Amino acid sequence: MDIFEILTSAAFWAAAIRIASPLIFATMGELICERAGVLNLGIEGIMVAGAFAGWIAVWAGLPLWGGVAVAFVTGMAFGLLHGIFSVPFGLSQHVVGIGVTLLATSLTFYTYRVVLPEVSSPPKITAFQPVEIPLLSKIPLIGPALFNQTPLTYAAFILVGLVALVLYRTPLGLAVRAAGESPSAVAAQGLSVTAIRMGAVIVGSGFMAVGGAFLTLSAFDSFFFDMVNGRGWICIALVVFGAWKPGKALLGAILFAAFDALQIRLQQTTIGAVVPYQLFLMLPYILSILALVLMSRRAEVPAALMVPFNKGER
Amino acid sequence: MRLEPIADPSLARKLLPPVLAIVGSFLVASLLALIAGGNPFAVFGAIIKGAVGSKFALLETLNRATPLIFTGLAVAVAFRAKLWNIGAEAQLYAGAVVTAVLGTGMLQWPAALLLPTIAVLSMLAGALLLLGPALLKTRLGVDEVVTTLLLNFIFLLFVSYLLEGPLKDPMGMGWPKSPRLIPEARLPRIIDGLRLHWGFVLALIAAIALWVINTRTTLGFEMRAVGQNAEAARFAGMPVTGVILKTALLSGGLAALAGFSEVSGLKGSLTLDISPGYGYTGIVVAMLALLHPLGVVAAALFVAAVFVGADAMSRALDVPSYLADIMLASALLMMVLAILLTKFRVVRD
Amino acid sequence: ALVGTAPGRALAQDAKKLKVAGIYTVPVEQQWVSRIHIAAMAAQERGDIEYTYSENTANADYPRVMREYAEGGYDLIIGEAFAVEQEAREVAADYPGVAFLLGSSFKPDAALPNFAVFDNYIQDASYLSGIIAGAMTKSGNIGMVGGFPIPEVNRLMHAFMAGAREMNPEIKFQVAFIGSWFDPPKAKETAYAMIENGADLLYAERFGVSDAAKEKGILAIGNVIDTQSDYPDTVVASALWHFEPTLDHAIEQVRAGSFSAEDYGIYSFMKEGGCSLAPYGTFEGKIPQEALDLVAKRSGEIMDGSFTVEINDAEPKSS
Amino acid sequence: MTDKAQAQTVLRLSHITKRFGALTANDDVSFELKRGEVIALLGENGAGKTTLMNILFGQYTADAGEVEVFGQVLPPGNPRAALDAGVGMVHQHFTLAGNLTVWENIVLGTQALGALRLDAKAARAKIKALSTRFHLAVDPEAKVGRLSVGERQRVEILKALYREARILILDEPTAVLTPQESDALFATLREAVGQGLSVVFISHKLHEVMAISDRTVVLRHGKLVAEHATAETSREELAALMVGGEVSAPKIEAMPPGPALMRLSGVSTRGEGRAPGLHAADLTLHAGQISGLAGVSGNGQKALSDLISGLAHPVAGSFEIAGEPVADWSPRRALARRIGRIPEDRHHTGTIADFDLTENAVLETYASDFARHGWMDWKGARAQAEGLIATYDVRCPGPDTRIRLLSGGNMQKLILGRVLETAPRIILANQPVRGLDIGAVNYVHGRLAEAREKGAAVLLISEDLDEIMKLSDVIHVISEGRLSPGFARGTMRAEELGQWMAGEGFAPLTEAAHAS
Ligand SMILES: Nc1ncnc2c1ncn2[C@@H]1O[C@H](COP(=O)(O)OP(=O)(O)OP(=O)(O)O)[C@@H](O)[C@H]1O
Ligand SMILES: Nc1ncnc2c1ncn2[C@@H]1O[C@H](COP(=O)(O)OP(=O)(O)OP(=O)(O)O)[C@@H](O)[C@H]1O
Ligand SMILES: [Mg+2]
Ligand SMILES: [Mg+2]
Repeated sequence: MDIFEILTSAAFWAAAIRIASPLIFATMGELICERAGVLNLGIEGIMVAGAFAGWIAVWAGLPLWGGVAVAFVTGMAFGLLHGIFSVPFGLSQHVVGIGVTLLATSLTFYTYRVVLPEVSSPPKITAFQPVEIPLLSKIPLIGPALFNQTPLTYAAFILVGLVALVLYRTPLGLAVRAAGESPSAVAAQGLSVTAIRMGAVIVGSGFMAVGGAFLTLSAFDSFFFDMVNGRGWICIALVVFGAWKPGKALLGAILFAAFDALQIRLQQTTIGAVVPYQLFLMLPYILSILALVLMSRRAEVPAALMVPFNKGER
Repeated sequence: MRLEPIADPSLARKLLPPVLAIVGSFLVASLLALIAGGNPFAVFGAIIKGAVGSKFALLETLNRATPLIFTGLAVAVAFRAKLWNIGAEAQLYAGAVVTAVLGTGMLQWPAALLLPTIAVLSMLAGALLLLGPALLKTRLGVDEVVTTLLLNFIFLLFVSYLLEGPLKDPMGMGWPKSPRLIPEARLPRIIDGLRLHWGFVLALIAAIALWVINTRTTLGFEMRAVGQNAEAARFAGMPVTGVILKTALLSGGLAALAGFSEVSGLKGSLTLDISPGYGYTGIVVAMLALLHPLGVVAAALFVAAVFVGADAMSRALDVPSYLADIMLASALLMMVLAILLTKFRVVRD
Repeated sequence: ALVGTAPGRALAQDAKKLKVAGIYTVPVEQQWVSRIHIAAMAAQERGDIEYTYSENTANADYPRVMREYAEGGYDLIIGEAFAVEQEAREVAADYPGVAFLLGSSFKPDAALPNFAVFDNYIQDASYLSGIIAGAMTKSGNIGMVGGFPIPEVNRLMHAFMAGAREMNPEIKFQVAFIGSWFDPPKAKETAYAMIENGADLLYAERFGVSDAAKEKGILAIGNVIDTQSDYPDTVVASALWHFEPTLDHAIEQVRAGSFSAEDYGIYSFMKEGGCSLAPYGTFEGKIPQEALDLVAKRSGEIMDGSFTVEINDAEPKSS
Repeated sequence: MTDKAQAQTVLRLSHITKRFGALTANDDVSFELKRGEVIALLGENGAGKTTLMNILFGQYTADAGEVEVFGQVLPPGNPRAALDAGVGMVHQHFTLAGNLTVWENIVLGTQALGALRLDAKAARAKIKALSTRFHLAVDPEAKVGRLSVGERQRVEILKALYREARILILDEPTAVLTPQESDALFATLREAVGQGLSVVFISHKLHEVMAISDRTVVLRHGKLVAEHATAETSREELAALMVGGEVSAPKIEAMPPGPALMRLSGVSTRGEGRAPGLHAADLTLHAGQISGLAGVSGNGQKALSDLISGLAHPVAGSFEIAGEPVADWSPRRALARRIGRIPEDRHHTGTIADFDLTENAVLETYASDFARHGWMDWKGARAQAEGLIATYDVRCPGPDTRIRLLSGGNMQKLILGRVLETAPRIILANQPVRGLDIGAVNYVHGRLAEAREKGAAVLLISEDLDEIMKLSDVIHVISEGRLSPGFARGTMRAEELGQWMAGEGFAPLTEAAHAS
């Protein structure tokens, strides 16, 4: 296959959408946190915890959507922890985030080992299966790419719309954006910056965990250590890439995933035989940086990102 | 609630919160050990024994602290100038690569000449790696958190390529690792038979040097000014772009020294896993130290002791070794909070 | 509730039992390590040894953990020295009373008698599984998804490819590495891409590959572990590694006080029972006789030494 | 409101005391505000005005005392309750989110957070209606970050009006406004007060206080020291009450101008966003002269001060200092050419908030005077700071104090000292007394006059026409980046200058100049 053939095949785009799905959830989660002014570096660990919690819940007998809910709640719990440290106490968001990642990851692994001490291959569950949407899936190219995915992928796309809607069309969204922009303006209008930021971090972390759960409930059907494999960090980049806007971030996620799907396929082409495979694996990262450089001038960073707010101080 | 600075913290105020933080993380570890069927009362003793209980344990703690001091300093110097360098991991590997390239026979010089040369060129490599993101930041306003973060992935893949390609040890039986360093390129050990090497001393020197730079030189003054308020610094006639670039060079160079020290002092060859995330842990170390170079040494020792101690504890109690990371994470979180509470009081209103 | 015990803890101290510690750089779910872990658990079950382990140990920590176990009175330490070769040997030198049996690409050193090496030399079984694959593929297009191109992976891929080519010299191979040991979703995506590109049989070096094969209704060949029970209609055959001969030999030697700087690599050979082709199970009767005959012939030759599978540790490439 | 007497008092502060550590910022302060009344709250920098208002608004919690609004005691520390009770506050430092639009800033927090829809349409309509009714012209769709300070001030007031505030607190609302904008604000206020609004107004500008307020309340060191009906007092009396003694403005004696130290001819610079650049500007600064630059803010003052400070470069025309053309221009070169600069924004440009006084004192001179081969001479720097503190009467605990903790006046004195200590030949003083109390204003003016007498050329940029007319030997007016000719002291009346400020008298701008 040559590149043109790859890029015009529905299977390729279907793969891109699948690869993008967990990133979309987690990117939306991170975006919510950052819009409220909190950089959440706990994302990688929260995804791990979500992947595990969702899977183990289903393994223990819950339905799949129950697993998603458990993942969400698990993410919220770590979000609460992150929030307590980073919002009212205003501690360094770098440290808190890295601490939460370390804690969530190790706690997950520990729990896994305590719950399943003797298995050499983790048990499997029955994961979400692709659901073909009638009519829509018949559209050439787009149909099979977009409308023959698992329900969790559809949920990811719906979430983007929902996040955009809440951020731009509701009083709550306005408050979240303002909290990341000028906490003092929020406080002066009688709202609690602490409550808004805590809420954003908790809910955002919930979505990160669902992104992790996508890996065990949709992309795959069991849990492995290290399976999140840096996807959380990518989402941090995607938020910046998306200029803190849900729609653009969605595009970014799909673009990144498309590069990933492309590199997988290029490894099999004639180029693949001569170019070291590492170069292919690098491709999505390199192109992300390039894209970032191209659009750097335009992005408007939330002005109060990483700036703690303490009422007592001026 | 709201935080109020305490004008004159008492001794108890300064000591109690950190002590409580340590006790708290011991409690967390004990509870988890209990859940996994271990003896919770043995936790404390096992950690202390594992971290500082013997000459071996103590030196291992120092050993693990060594790269953390370097990366901690690298992050501290950058963060002070508000250059958010999340890429110490890649810069560490840059230093490691240079050490592996030059130290495996390319330069057949006596140690007294070879080691400093490798160290300096390693620093240069790390510095150059951060220079890119720094230039993108100053010239085009590209967010360096993202560029340095992504460069970690890219550079690690590059190292992987080197180790499976040009840098691969022909005698390595196909394993992706570099050839062994020649003896002249090895940092000698401080005590024969124990892994602690002169890299640790170099780290201490680096910390003191950075402290001197920060407090006594114009560059230190400028880096701080640019970090606190770049607009005022520019107005006052400081070369802001130049200062950011110098900071990047210093930061990348320090992180690269970690790679140099690990390869030349500890491992003797380059592999893809010489760092289990020292670059990222460096961020924690730096923040725990409130970006103070000497504090970095203390924070690195603390982090190393907690990890080494807890890791040994997990084996002594025969509970899953992931407990070590849990203990480290909870100790970190509680300690940053404790440090805050030594200076602020929580007021309800 | 979180209940359960880590292996080994519940056992009473028995002075006669060997104390064995495993140190692994990955979790014990990883295929390669799982074979060691299972063998050690079995030995413990039998009552031969008392076994404990540290998993996911970073290479930076590896020598320290070795020392801790050595100080802790363990008799035999097993694990992987690949990335810490030199330091591991230094530790062994410091603890001459402890036996070290570590995965290594290098040869043992007579000057270091307590340091023996092994590796998963299961190219024999891989070769045989390749023969089956060559017979089962219709499109003549086989996809192979690997983690990293390290010798342990490469040599098996090459043996597999050689076996398949013996059946059908025209076969085309697609090879890709995902740069991770544990990313089943990514392995699965890579496998999908290969299927899109015409593969109708996959060499499942990583978790996730067989899942793609199952979903797309094509076949897979297993590696190191037997996963047919999970994929009864997908996994035709598997090249299995058995660590038991290696471990049992070591236990015996330590017991006898005659542990020496041996190369245990051969204990992974088919001749020693270190590897085998898994039973065809659900595919019994579905494999062309021609292939079964060739497998039988080659097995016999391997066992009597008249045929040797080439060991090629170079990175395989797509053809 | 059945009881008529009760209805008259809309706000009552009783025995408010607030301490910050050892300092008592408010000491048993009580007063009342009646419906439709404007109270001016006066006091030196740091007297406790803002603190008192923050307590009233619920942002700080008082240590003692209570706040009563419309007869109801407000729960302490709860801005929401204050807002709901009808209190609106325009903070001394704006509380606006720059990246949000005007209407978003205004409706923020007015709808329940659980509400499903942001009612943008109704909000815009209401804002439109309010803008027309109170003559507060702003574009609801504009991003606040792009607005001028005057426009932002209007947004702040709209925020309060939008919530139907019946009590409005204005903390130094005119500190950053041009006289025109201030007049517009007062017009709005009168309008609103006529409709029943009650106002607490904080200002250091006594003429405004006299013009707008019904009553004056004076704080000194946190204590209420006087309360007067405005009609029964005078500017002089109020000034004396504030500082606790007599105040006197410096006298500017006529003196012959010296040689030209800086000359711009036909200089143009690039604009920045909405701020215009200079268009073919001619300006000569003479030794021993104060040249005043009058103009409505946003007309190129920033372009001129950036040029002189070294932050901007000319793109056309000739720029000479002491007869030599300027090349390779930068802040450092400006300093080397002995140009002293007092920046417009002392908080963000002039100082580094978390640096101590020593560090701030040597910010511009550390490299040349307090370092050798890259090594800092901290002893020398500290001595310098101590000297400045003593000479320029900077009130502070000592040179190790973080400058953030100083009042604006004292911060300004340090900057002034830092500038004057280098004996500059040219002094750029951009809004040097913004936000300062009368005592501090007179002090700064006196020092500038002194520098002039010693032969420095001073360029005074201010939006306060009174200040310009009082101090300047020559006055230029700036409008859309164009400079008027210099008018000698006493040759122009305020009204005439006002016409120039409105853009009359200038040659029309070419299209090209507009576009650039
Ligand atoms: N957050 C705070 N923490 C500690 N002390 C404070 C704080 N805010 C104000 N103060 C103290 O209270 C005093 C009064 O400050 P305030 O801001 O009320 O003065 P002000 O009258 O508004 O001055 P200005 O005219 O300069 O605005 C200050 O001198 C200061 O020492
Ligand atoms: N965090 C703080 N701690 C202690 N005192 C403070 C703090 N913040 C402000 N102050 C005090 O509050 C007073 C007023 O501060 P503010 O920033 O309002 O100064 P200002 O004189 O009004 O300056 P400007 O008019 O230039 O804004 C100052 O006297 C200062 O000492
Ligand atoms: Mg004030
Ligand atoms: Mg003020």
